[in-house]
Amino acid sequence: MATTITKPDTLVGKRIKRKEDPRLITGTATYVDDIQMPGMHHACILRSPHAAARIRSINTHAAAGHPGVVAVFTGADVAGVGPVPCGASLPGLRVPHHSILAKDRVYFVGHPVAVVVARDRYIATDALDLIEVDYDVLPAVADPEKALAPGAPAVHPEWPDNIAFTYHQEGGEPDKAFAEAEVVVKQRITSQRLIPTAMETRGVVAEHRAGQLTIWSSTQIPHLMRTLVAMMLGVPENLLRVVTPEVGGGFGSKLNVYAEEALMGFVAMKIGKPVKWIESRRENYLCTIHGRGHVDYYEIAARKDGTVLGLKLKLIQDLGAYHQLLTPAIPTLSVLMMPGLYRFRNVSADIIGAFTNCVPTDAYRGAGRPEATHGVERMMDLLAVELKADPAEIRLKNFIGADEFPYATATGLSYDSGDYAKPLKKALDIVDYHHLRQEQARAKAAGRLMGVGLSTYGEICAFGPSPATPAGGWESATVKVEPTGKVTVMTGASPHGQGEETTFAQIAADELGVTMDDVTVIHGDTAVVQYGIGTFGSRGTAVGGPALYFAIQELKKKIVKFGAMLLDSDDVSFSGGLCVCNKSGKTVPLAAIAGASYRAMKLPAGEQPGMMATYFWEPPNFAFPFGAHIAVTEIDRDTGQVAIKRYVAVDDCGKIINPLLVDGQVHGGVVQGIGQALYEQAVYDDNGQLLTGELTDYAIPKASMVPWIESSHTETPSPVNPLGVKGVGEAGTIGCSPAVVNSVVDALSHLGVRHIDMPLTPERIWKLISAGGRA
Amino acid sequence: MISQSFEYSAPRTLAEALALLAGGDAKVLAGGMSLIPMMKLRLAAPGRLVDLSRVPGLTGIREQGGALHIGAMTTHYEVESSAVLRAKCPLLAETASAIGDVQVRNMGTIGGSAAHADPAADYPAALLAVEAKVTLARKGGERTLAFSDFLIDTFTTALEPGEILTGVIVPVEPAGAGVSYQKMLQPASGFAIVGVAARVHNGSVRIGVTGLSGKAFRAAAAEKIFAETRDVQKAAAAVPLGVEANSDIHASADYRRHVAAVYAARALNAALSRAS
Amino acid sequence: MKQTITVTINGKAYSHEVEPRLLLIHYLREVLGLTGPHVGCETSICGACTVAVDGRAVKSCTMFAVQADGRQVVTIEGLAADGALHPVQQAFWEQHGLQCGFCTPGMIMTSRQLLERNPSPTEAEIRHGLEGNLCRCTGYQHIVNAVKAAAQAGK
Amino acid sequence: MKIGGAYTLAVPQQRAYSLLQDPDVLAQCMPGCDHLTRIADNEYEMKMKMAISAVQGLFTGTVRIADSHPPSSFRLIVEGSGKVGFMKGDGLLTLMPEAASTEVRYEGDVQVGGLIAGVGKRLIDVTARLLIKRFFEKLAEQIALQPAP
Repeated sequence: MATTITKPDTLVGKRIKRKEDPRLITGTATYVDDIQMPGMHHACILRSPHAAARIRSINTHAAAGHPGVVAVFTGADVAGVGPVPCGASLPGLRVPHHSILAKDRVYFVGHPVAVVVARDRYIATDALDLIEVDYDVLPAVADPEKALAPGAPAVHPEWPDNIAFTYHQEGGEPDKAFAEAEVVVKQRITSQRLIPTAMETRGVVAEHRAGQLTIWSSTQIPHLMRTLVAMMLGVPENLLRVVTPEVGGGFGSKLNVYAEEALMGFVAMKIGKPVKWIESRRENYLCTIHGRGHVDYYEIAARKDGTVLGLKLKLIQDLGAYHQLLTPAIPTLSVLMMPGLYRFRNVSADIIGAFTNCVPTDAYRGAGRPEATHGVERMMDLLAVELKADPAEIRLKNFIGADEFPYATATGLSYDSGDYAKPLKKALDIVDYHHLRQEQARAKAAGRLMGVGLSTYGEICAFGPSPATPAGGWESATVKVEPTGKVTVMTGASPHGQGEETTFAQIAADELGVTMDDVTVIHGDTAVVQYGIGTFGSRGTAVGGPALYFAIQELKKKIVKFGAMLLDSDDVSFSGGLCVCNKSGKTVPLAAIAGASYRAMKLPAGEQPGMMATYFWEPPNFAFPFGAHIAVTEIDRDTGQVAIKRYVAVDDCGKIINPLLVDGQVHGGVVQGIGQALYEQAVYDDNGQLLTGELTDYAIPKASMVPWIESSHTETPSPVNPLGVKGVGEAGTIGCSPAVVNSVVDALSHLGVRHIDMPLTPERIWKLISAGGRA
Repeated sequence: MISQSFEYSAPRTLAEALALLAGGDAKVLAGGMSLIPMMKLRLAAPGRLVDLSRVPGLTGIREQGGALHIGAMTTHYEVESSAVLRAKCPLLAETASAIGDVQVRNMGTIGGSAAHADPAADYPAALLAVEAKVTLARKGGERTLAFSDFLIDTFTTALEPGEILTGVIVPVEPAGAGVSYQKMLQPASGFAIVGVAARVHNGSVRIGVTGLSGKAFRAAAAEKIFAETRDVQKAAAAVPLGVEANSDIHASADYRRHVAAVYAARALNAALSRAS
Repeated sequence: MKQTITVTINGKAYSHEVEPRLLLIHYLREVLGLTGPHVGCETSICGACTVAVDGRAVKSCTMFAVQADGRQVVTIEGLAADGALHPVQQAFWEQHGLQCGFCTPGMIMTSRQLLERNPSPTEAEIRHGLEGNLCRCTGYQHIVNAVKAAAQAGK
Repeated sequence: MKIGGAYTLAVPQQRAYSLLQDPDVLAQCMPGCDHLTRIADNEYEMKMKMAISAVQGLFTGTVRIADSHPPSSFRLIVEGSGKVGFMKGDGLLTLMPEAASTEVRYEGDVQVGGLIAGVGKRLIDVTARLLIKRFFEKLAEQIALQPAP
């Protein structure tokens, strides 16, 4: 008899609405500031108004005596607490001691100086005003290039050159390539300091009860935080619990351990009551890490036919005054990815990490890769202009071929898989590139300024093999089938808006033959979830997903053994939520198998009771998503304002688990890229005062400031993991800014404009138009 | 971000409000869209807030003697959506719709904005262009002042201590008048980098400018040039002449001057296209 | 000096003694435990704290609780009070109009007002209407879709 | 932030010069300033209550006169700090005789820090100009009131 086997309809690959959302859309979710406890106190932090100063004295007497205040602590009180940790290591790295409250000196505006603990936040705020600090103000430096100039004020007196580290990497024979080049193009390109601006600011609640310290923190890395804060406070790690409630966005800014987590732990232990600290937006801008902060000097070597030969980079990284968790490592990611999607066989890069009297920079969405992509994509356009070549053609000519994977780059990486021409050609088709160029010519003839900008990007994500990361690059998952057949997944990745409660449920439901509703995904509590690394660097699905997959495969072995026992067969298989005896056709459902495993009346030989498996998955390599973005812009000749007329994003993030969520990630990423390209910039004045200190001066995009994004995909599975996924959290941001800038430069190129640094403010562009107009 | 302690009163009559205001360190709360953020940042710390939202007679729009009387506590949204204003003083309605965002327009009031005299606020440009008047009440009396006389300088008005701005009076636009408010906004705050309100009738034009300098002003020279030449470009180019322009991280003085001329031309052209 | 206020919130009357400086957002969140509205800034820009006061969407971080005396307040918690999601909530869910969810309660409250005033908004009108609400996750596109879908559902 | 401008005072150069260095006159003309207390030669302690719109701030600091070249120029250095932040203004005042009056040109730099720098950026420039304007207006009033010596 012929049997037709219909492949069960999978949930993976479907646009499925999120499991997370019911609590979020009804206002019943719990973020850190929503936590209330009996006897809870509130802490407010006094911060330095100066970028550099010695502290002569601090008088906390009046504040301590203010009604409702229970304690005031200064640097002297927390001398026993370890420094804020830097997890990155580089040869010769200078690491300043980063105490959780300033001792005798402050290094940036916002540097924490004292903490007031009071009955409520109103009283704590009042008491802050009563603390008197006598500062001896010192000269400051806020610009990395100025910091490196002779005679600049020393951020840390022990290192008068303000150099935290230098780093050199090269591959191939860059000098030879440049000597042999027919064309060399040079450009200074900056990636300005940005403020991540998660809509929820940071916050910490700490409680010390019966010898157990619990810290609730809005973080991307609960387990790493537990380890590091335990070390800072000197408490046993198994008596510290870190809980991550709902997290209102992170974008890298919560991939960190800050002074406040340890400080609140310290306060909770001192006062014996729970304590809450919620960062104000102003504090968030002054004290939570910033991103980017590059001054890059690029050189590209090529033949006249457009073949690229070599790339050189001198990278000056604005580090700020301290190293936060990964600060010095971020620019090294730029160097790794500087060749982009192209066959650059000869590269050379030098990084200088410069201390400045500013808040530290660290990982912000893309972390090093947007800077690299911006650099190489601007350089490819500059080369195209130099050679009077089409920017699409020059890219297609130099792409690594689809048949060349895995591809060993000159920077030591092995690109996993790719077909780089595919998304570019698709994007060109979507915009109808040929006609668009004709339209542009007509616009130009009519005196209008229209531009078409391409960007093709590759990114390194799914961090990552452990030897390449500071704290382990694996991820963990536990999957349990409860006695009633319901499935619980615990992931060590700690998502914060990405939607893994949904995508992981899709994976688990498919693999175990249950419904989405049967699966619950738990994360973000070190007392419940096995040790994990966290969500950052587009690794949630790309590393956490395979960990889950492998945990399920382990569990399936057990399911089959119990199934075989229950079916009394030695030939069973498991699919669609049933164990089937391949001889008799008899079946037993998962719930019955699970029930039997816990009831344990009888066990398969050598098996333990229960139905649970845990897997720690170590990825063999990074994954390398890629894509092509095209921005069509029109510039208001009179004012310099840029309007994005069309934005096309074709991304390849490998296998797509949930297209709805992938589109959401791309849209959000692109809009953060548009923010960098057009609007955002953290502005410090020469004295280290942050002038964009509030949302009234730092312009993150509003709904009316961004275009409709035409999002599309190609799907090139990654061979690195069994799901074929690559990661998509940062792709939009990485691909976006060069597309917009290339488009605007394209619109102005006939006026002699070669390059514009971000953000492309109307005034900056108007000045270029005015200069060109006169010429 | 918590403001310092203060006393709060919500008087039910104007007389009561005036009496409360007379006592020392009091400040009128007329929507609070500028005042409350300043208080939360502790840049402002009045000893008492006198909330005018419950004083009868301070809201609403009524037509009387060829003029429209707008109560000081009328919100930007009420101005923006008022059928009477849209028909009879469209410049004010259009300008109101450009202020801040919907939540701000729901709470912010025309009187609060006028009395605050923020150099980048939208309303003043329109109030100058329509030759608005303001009514100011004090204990035992009331006076009416042209808005152009009321507005003295950056955050400085002719309001005497103890006085309350109770209303704004704008003339009913004659048939055939054309108006437009054109604004380049600062993307973060929504305030005007430069805003230009133009009103054309029978070949004569009035131009109110905000954001460009320390206070909003009538571009008299430009109005004159237009009256003489009917040349939009020439008139617009005169708007920033001789003005000490503001400069900040969002726009330099030079750029503001340039944008003022561009937006003046746009406002003039739009107003002309609507005029008959 | 503390003052007694009586406010109807999500249909239920509450009376409390409050300091005049107590912000409405803190009254809702800390006195009443309605933690749906959030605080995202202190300068009245982000809109995460948006609630309806007498039917008007307002930023509850820029209003003192005493100003709400005698008024009707609706928070996100009041939208699905009878158990069924409000059409705007449903649309945000269907259209993936949220990621981290922090801005969402405010975004939904403003969208609700937008549709009350303009039942068939264009894309540009939706984007303009949401200028008082910042979202850092979604890039707004799915929010625009959600408002369109809610408008459609309301027909 | 750079500032600069010019005002004309209706007194001869020498008289203008001595008025501008007179601590009592400075105190009367500096907005919100009660008095200046001498702490050294050409250096005074200052208390200033600023009130612009609803913004209020109490500043304490010093006023210093340096590089005096009577009757044509000197530097005026004003430093103050308070809860809302701190400021430092350093300006060169040049006095140009013009018949019976004097044109006072000023050119300098204003630094602002702390809260007002971070949140009041868009208003610092206009406020600085407003304060300078008020200073010279007040000075002109003083001149009008005082009989020539």
